[in-house]
Amino acid sequence: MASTIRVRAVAHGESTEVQSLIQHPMDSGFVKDKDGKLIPPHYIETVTFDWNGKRVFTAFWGPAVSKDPYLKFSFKGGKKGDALKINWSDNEGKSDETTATIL
Amino acid sequence: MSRIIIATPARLAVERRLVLQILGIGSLAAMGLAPGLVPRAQAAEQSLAWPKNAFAQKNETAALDALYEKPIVVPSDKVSLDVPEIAENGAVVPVSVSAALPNVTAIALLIPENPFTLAAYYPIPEGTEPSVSCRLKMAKTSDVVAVVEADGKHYGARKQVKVTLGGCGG
Amino acid sequence: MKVAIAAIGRRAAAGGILLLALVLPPASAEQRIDPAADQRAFQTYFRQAFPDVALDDFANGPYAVDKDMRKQWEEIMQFPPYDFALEDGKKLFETPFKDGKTYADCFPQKGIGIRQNYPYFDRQTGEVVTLDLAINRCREKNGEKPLPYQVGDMAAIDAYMASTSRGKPFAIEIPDDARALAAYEEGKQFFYERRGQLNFSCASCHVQAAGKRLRGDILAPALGILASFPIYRSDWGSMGTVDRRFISCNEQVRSVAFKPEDELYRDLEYFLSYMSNGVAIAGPGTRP
Amino acid sequence: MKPKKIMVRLALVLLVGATALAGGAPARAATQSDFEAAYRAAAEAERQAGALRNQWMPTEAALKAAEKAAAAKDYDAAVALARRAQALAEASIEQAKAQDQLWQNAVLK
Repeated sequence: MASTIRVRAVAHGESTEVQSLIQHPMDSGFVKDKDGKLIPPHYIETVTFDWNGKRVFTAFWGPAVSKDPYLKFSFKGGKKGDALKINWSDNEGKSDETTATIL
Repeated sequence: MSRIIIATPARLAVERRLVLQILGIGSLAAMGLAPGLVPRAQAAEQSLAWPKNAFAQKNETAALDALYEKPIVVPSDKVSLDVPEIAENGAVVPVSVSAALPNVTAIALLIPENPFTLAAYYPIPEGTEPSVSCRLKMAKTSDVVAVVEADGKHYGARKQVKVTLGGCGG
Repeated sequence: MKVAIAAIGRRAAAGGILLLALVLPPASAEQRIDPAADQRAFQTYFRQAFPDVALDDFANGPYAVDKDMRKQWEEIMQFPPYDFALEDGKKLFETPFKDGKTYADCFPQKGIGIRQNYPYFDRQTGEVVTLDLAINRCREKNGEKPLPYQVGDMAAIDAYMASTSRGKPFAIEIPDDARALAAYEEGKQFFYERRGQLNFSCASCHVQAAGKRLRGDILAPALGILASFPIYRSDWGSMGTVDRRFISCNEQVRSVAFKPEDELYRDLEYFLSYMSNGVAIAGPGTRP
Repeated sequence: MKPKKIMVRLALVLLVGATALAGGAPARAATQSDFEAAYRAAAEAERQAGALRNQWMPTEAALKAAEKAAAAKDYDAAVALARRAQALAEASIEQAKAQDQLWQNAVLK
């Protein structure tokens, strides 16, 4: 299957604006399924962004972050063509990683 | 009930003293996460752990205490919190925070009326703008609280978001 | 007149017991079916009700008529949640069937930039064909199983095809064919007649109450309402097609919904899309 | 207004049903054949509503609940639910017939 991570990283002068969307249910643990059974919590805990071996962003999330979570931030540095590595891991130990190119 | 209080000059003085004391040991409490003593630079760069204890708290004070080691949060217009007045859907509430403050080390987002108060916690490494946007779930009408840590102090902003019953989807 | 009877005849055939009541059709049923005049009246109504909304903006439903909603939408559109479906849809659309053919072989212009022409009236079979129906017929023609309607792969392919048609105004044609006019009239009746235990029509919400709140939701004006389909609805947490929306609307008024692509739903889509001629395709879209 | 009339009629039918249940409670408990008769009538009305393409969800729910009560041999409840289903189905038929003409009044002109 395709990556669960979509990234749009654009260099503007001295800084790079990063937007990402991750495909993940982010089940809160408070929602019931069709049969009335609680869907167990299943959510991303940590997302990291690395540029040039430097950690430029970390997100720590709980179950209150929306399904298919979105994130936007900016960091100083980064230029067109640079690689940006993104990794997420969830409370069930699943994870995914991708490397995007800064536009 | 809220920890975001209007700080009196006396309180600020106390806080300043506390901060000065803490600075000596590298404001490790800044992160307030990992049980061990982690040098700040390293904490911000690589090896932060998911703040399990803070995410388990069910009220604002407890969550902030777990996150920042009993901070005194001062309301500040330097923290701008952008949220809708009425959520189009409680499942997807766009939230943006930015801080016009130097040396920001972390941004926390809390929703006091949710089952678990802490929604998201963003340590801000050096060189990263003190600004973040994300989308949060809200169980019902609640304040959204942003607490920014800068130079070891804590600045807050809060705004109410109304969550009404939808269900027809327009 | 002849056409009017044809339209009523269909309903009566479905419900035999109506026959008696229809021996003397009401005077209004004798009115000529004039889709062009209906369309003028329909569009004039909404343009006057929402003088500040540009024609194409009607595709954006509640976001066209409420500032706070629009701001949230614009934030969500910075990275729209339908992006995953759109990407899947493109891949599915381009993947050949077992016989080597692709969707492109079934459609005019290889399926690119044609969403605005659907649904259309097929003179050969005498029925309304929606894009989703055409997608499944294409599959069956090439020996593939039809896709379930409403969600998943169907919504993804639909989303991709809509995306290639963005900016192209709805251009639905109603040929001068009694059967086409009857289908149109059937769709029009479905739109305006009250149903379900709550006694609502489509028009109750999307004409009379358009732009107003129903609980927490702002009701979309009927003009252009289908131009941004398929949609990612936060409430669903997933994509849905026109069928999914019709079915959920019906159930919300406590009416037993019909099967996807039921003739009535296709006729309704035909009517609604024709009413929106001139509004540019904006799909896929997002909704609360 | 026709829709109002439908509502009034629905309310009346329900009231009659309720009275039959409570005030004019039958001397004996309902039997399986009472249920079957009541259910047949309800199912027939719902079939007619289906032919008019205007069934209501609560009718279906009442029919299912009636079947369930009958399966549990609670025929009093089963009969009451079947009658409720019949009343709802009749109201939906009434609605379909009335709307077959009334819809024209709502058309934008």
